Amino acid sequence: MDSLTLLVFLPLLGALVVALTPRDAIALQRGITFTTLLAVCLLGLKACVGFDGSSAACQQVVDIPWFALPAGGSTVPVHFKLGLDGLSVLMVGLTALLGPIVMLSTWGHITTRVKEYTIWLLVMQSGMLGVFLALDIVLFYVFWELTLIPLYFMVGIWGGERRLYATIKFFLYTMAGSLVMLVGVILLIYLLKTADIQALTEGADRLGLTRQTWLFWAFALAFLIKVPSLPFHTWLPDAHTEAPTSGSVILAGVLLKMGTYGLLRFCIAMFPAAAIGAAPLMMALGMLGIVYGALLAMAQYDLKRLVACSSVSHLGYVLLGMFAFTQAGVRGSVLQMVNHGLSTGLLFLLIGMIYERRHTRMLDQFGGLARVMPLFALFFTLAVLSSVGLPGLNGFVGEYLILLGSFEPQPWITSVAVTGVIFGAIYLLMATRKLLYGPLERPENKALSDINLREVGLMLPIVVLFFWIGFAPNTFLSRTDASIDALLARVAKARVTLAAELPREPDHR
Amino acid sequence: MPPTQADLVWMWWIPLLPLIGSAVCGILHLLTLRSRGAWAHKAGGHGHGHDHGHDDAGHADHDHASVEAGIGALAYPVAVLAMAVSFVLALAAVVQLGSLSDIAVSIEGPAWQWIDTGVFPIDISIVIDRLSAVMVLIVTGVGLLIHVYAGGYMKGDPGFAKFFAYLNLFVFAMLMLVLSSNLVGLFVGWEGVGLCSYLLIGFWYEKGWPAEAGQKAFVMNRIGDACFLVGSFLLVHLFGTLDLSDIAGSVAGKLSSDPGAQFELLIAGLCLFGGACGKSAQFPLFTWLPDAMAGPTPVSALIHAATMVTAGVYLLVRLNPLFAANPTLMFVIACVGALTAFIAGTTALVQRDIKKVLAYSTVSQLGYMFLALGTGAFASAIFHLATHAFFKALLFLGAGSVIHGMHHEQDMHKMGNLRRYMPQTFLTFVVGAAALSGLPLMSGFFSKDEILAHTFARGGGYYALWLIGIVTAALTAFYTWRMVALTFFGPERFDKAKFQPHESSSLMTLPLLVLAALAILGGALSFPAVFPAFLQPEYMHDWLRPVTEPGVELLGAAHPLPHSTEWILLALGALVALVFAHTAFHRFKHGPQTDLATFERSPLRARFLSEAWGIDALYTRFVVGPVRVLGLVVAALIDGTLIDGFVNGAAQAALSGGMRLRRMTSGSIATYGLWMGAVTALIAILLVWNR
Amino acid sequence: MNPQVLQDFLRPESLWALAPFSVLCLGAMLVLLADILPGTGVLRRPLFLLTIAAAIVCTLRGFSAPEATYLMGSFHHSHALSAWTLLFLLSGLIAFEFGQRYYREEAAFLAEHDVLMLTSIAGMVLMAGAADLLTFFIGLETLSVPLYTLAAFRRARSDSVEAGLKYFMLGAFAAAMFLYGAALVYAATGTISIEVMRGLGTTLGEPLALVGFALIAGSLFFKVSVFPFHFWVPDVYQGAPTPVTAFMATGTKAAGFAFLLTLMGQNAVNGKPVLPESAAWIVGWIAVLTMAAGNLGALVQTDLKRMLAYSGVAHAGTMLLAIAAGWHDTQPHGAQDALLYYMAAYVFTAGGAFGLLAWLESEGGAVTVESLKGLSSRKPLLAAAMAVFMLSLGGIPPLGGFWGKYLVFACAVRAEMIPLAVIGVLMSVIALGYYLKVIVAMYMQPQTETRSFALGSRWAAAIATGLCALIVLAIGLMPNWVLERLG
Amino acid sequence: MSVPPSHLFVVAALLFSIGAAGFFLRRNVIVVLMCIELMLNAANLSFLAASRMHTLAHGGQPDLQGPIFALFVIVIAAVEAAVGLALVIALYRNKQTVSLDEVAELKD
Repeated sequence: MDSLTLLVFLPLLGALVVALTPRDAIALQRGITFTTLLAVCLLGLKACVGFDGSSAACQQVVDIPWFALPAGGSTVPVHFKLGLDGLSVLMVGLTALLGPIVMLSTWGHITTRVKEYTIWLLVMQSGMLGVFLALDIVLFYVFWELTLIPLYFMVGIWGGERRLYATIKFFLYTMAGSLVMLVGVILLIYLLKTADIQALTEGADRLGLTRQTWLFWAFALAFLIKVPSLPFHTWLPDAHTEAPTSGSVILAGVLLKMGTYGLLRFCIAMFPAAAIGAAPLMMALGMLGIVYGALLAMAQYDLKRLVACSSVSHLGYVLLGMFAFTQAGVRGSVLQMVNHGLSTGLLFLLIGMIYERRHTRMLDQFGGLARVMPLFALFFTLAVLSSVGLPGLNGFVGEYLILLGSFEPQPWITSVAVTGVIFGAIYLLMATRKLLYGPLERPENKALSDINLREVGLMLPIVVLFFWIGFAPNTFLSRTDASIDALLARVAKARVTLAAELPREPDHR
Repeated sequence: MPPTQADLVWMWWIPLLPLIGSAVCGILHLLTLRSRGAWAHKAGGHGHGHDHGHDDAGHADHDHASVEAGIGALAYPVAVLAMAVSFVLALAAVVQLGSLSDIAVSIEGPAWQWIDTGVFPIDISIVIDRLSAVMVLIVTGVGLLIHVYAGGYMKGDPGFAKFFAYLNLFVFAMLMLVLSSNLVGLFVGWEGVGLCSYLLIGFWYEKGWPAEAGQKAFVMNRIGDACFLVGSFLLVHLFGTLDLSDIAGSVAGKLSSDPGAQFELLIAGLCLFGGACGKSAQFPLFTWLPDAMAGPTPVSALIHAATMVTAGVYLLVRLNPLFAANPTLMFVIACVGALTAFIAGTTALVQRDIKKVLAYSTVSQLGYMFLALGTGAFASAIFHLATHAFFKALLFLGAGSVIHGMHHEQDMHKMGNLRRYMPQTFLTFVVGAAALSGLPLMSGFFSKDEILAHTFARGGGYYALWLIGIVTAALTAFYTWRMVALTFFGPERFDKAKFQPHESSSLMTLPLLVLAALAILGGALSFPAVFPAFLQPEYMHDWLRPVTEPGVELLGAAHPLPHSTEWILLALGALVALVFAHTAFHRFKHGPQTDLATFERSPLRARFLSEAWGIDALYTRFVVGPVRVLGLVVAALIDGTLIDGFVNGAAQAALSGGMRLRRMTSGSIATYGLWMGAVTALIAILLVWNR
Repeated sequence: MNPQVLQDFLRPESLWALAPFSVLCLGAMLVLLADILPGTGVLRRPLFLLTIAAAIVCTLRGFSAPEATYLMGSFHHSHALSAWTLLFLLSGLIAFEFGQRYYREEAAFLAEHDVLMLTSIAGMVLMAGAADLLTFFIGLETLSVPLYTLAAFRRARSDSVEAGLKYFMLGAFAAAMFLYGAALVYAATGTISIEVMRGLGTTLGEPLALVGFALIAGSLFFKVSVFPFHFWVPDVYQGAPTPVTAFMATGTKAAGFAFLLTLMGQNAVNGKPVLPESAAWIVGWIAVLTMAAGNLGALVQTDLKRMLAYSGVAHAGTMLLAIAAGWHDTQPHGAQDALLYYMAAYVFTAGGAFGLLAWLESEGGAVTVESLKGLSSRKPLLAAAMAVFMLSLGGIPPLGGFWGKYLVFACAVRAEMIPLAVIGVLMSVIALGYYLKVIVAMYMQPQTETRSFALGSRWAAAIATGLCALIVLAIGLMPNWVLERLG
Repeated sequence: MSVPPSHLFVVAALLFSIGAAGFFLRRNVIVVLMCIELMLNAANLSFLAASRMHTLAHGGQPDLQGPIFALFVIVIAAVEAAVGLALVIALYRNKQTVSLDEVAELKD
């Protein structure tokens, strides 16, 4: 069984095994889950290391016929087709890496109904990997929706006090988008008589501009909601605030990236002509997201909600760079996806740790923790610095590339977006100060114990990556550039055809 | 023949050694943590009560965890060693540079392929030309001295190792800033020093306000950095490169090739100038610097006087053609400089906190440098930068020694007559004061005079600026000697019962002596043009010519002053300095009565001055407040009410729709039947209708 | 002509084609007999199962039989018919299994119950196979009359009786409408055979015919419970014995759609529908309205049976969309395949769901969202099964319901009815709203009320539940298992 | 001399309408059942009328589809009546009434 298939099915297998364990064999369940996720992590990293960045083609492809769908006169074969390319490789790596880390973090905060939780965690893992690996649009859609359910349960069962509202809001919000996308998928398959993503990408420019635009928006809606971009973001703060730590980490670390990844893989790659038309709007949305999210974050008192809002801001960068259609911009946003996953993920982990000790996240409850929890302070500061984009850490590389890349096409929008650099510093440093600095007054804070070895251990890989990406980003960029060049080539080609007045109607049917 | 990059690998050790040192110190600090946790619990009970966490800790567990203290103490030798070696290497590099025949050339180490943007690669490279040579020497040299000094000053602080980790990290960042050959690398250092400044200002975070000061500094710097970024993007857009020398070299060509670029160049210049204003505490972004005094004094000396705050000056000199290309821009810079100098000068007059005086004086001196830049006297700016680095570092360290000796008393009104207790400090401090106030033949005298002379030479609107400059010189002399008088003369205004002021250890006084020497002799770097040739007048100008040439050409050199005028200006400067120094000294040598009198006579004016013309208040009122409100509005109104209102409203609508439907399900067979019949009829009608 | 009919009937293929129907009728008689003859009462259950099994065997064999019309053109055997028949049988089987140990006081009349059920299934087969209006009518009544009685089977309970009466009254009214419509069509076209009608062309456009068709459509809409012919559904479903509800919700609906397909579900490729194209959008909008009515109605229900009833209405709307697409669909048998798949999934999902309710009711009292709270800790497997059914009804992949939804909306898209499709999918967001409500109750809320009895253990129900859940999952993961047996 | 089919259709239509109206308006179950019977007979009548019409159209060659249909309808009408009345009895057993107003307990 080849690695990618294994990658997707191993977690499910693990889930099955866990399901067979007795309800209260908590240690066993944790053990199984952790080992499974660790194995998946190693497999995934192996796949990414083995990935050859110099070619834009999909690699390590698995292709198994699945079934056939009727599509007007003929039937369209749907395949179980997985593969890695430059757009997905980093995401897969990130997802695989976060798996065991998240699992380790659950030791602290998941104490009830562990069995169910671990099962959902595993299902989630294979769902997410599937989304990034799928090369068949139907398969993609199946995985896409599959990822909804685990988080729905995670938030709904192990969440905070407003968890039901949050989880239902999250589910319906995202579902609304996904279903519109479903119509898009159906139409696309019907028009092009194939479900293979590569074939679709090749064929989609045979559609007329009008059709492309409609399809573009059908897909974009789903992805924008997932990202989440203004004005579809309101589900995120609620979901994050209520979710258990590990849920938040997965949500911030991977799930949101599914949106941006989708925009790249479908909206831009398949409908470049439409994308060109939408680009200014999208970049404006990104810019708005950056500023708006920051302002939002400034007004928060709940540390976790603050970070959640900052996600809106950070993903604004990704959106901005993606639709700049410049080398730097797109590379930057691909890298920024990883960066945000790491830094925000780490922030949520840390918030979880403090919450486990203190059972509150309200900033005014803290102060001076740096004195009793120096190690915690160290990691927290690192995470903050990485997400304010300090040179030498990962955040900077992504943000700089994005801004550099998007300045050329949209100087004004970008100039406004740059203010995000200021705002980011404002709210994150404010949080840091209120949490770590100042006099250590409250007795319950004086009693706090510093983070333990497990917690340090699970955060270490992330920190290492901070510096690695910060100092040698080419290790990662080089894996993506071939695919990105191909993508941009498609966009450029579309520009030319557009200039040469594309036929308004599709030439077939 | 110039050496190849390959045989210059060793140049990397100049920045890397401090980095390594920082890492080692950091690890040492982590090793001390174990006991520190315990210490925190022990001291936590009462520790935060004290004003200064550090020496309290020193007493708090003298017995306790001496082992860890030992480990921590290792940081000092490590850090100093790193600095020393990199200073030596820097010297070697500069010597090698000087030995090169062609004055235009620079020596460049091999580059580190950092980011591949797809369009052009961004490298981290180090290059030493004549400008960076000056900077490197200042950074490593003064830095070394301050490191030595800090060993004494920070003794017994629980964060001893951490302090040196930060300090070394700062030096690394600063070196990256001045050594990088391209804008990105420069920006890396630029942000790095900002970070270290943030960390070091907030070093005694338990006091609360240092942490806030640190945050303020970082954010204000970030405002500048945002401008910097936009500027750099514009430069990429204009020149397609980020290499500093390429940009500097191609401005003139760009102008001639397409005059349309004039505007974009102006904007780019403005943006970068904005960045410089943030970093170098120019009006209106200077308010963070006085607050930054919350950090330990060595930090104030190194970061907030000698090196980091001059980064802006360095940047403008580095890209001088870009600014020189537009006279208006130059005048704006000059004005900002003069204004800053004046405002800060006036503010320094009434400060009681000795470090605040020095802080505002720093701002004021930086103002001079920008004035110089604005007049196109780039070399003079660097000259003043150098001398200022010497005497201001000296003054800060002296002040530090005073504060140390006074057990962390910073209010000059509570000092007096300290010359009896700390003679060495006194002597060196006086030297520094003399240099700062520009008493004849001191370094400050020459550098300041040169600036004023150039301003005068520009003529036109610059006459006004010259006037402001000379007035500020007067102010400088006044507040400097006020400070000296209040601190070292007059009656003792502290309670001897509580403590005996004491001279600091030689670790601290030794650097003072060295710096004092520099402060006296620094002027030799560039004597006025009117001096005899064997003194190598205007040496700095000749040294920097390859760097400043293009800018000066673009702007057009000011017609040199006739010697007579030059002499007159010199004399005038000397006179002003002496007169005001004298007045101030005599007014304050008997104690602060005059101060108090002023405050009583016109409290409003005094407050206006002491709070730097109330600019901070304006920020709070018109920037900070509104932004915060905006955040709340966004969160509450737009997000909560508008968007979520719509979302939840949709859900509500669905529910109420369902409720309305309920009423239709009345349970009555007849009604159901009626529905069926009616709609069937409707269908029939529609079908017939559309046939 | 009698001998001719007989010969025609006795031809082996004709016998095979009609075998499922005949087997069911035979089975019904045997069960009745076993009930009358002394001491053979125990044979009731085996006989029933045997009949179903035999019928299934015949049906499976029927898959390979050629497509042809029998009984002088009044019964049309086709691949699809076998598929439909299979669904009817399974739906009956599921209902029967969940009915085990459900009826307490009516235990004495279980034989009647089974007989009625078998007859009703037979009626369904006839409906699905009907090639002319008369056969369909006979089928319709053979299906309905037993169901009226079944609905009122718990005759000691007023709600059951009310359900039966309501269903009967409106059913009879619908039947009358159908008959009168049929008469008008016959008057206008001179034939009652659908095949012939399709050949007529223009005469179908006559007002008389149109009015007739409208009446026929109305009666069918009643059977498949489409807005605003659906009001009876929640009431009757709630009042009727839950296993019967399961049967009604799945089997009857399937039968109705089967004939709707014969009437309108043809398409551009194989024979236009008998109704004019102008009907397409009328039907389409009715479909959308139905989804809206069903989902909004379900949203505000607390009684799970009513909620599922409304959700059934919504699903009928979705399926009607496929019918509406029939006029312009470019896929041969597009609507048919879609509906067959949809129904295949729906039979197990809704069947399972209603069945579970039947089981849970034995805790005492109606099943409400409130009573489900904390089920996951009380009965984890049960809750899991229910969750699977809910998610499948909500059309979440990889469960059977999803592909059904996919195929139906694909029909709409192919027929260029994209606006309707979009409205449709958005409707199913509302639907998720209340399906999730159930899961929330089961998994995310603590138990609040305790029922009078503990949940009785029922092997039949347990096995049926398990199988349903597994099948729902299986045909979700391997849709081809169903898809390949359709076209 | 014979009645032209069109007249029969009109009568049938009237019958159907009367039946429907009764179904909507009357409250007594028995009466409503009779109304349904009316509607069924309307159908029958039109079947026969139609068959007659077609017979005439085909020059006397009898069209038997209508009559056969009608026959079946008569049978099934009987069945429905039986079931209906049974249900009415059940209703009466439970509620001691045959008024439809009492049969509206199941509702939202």
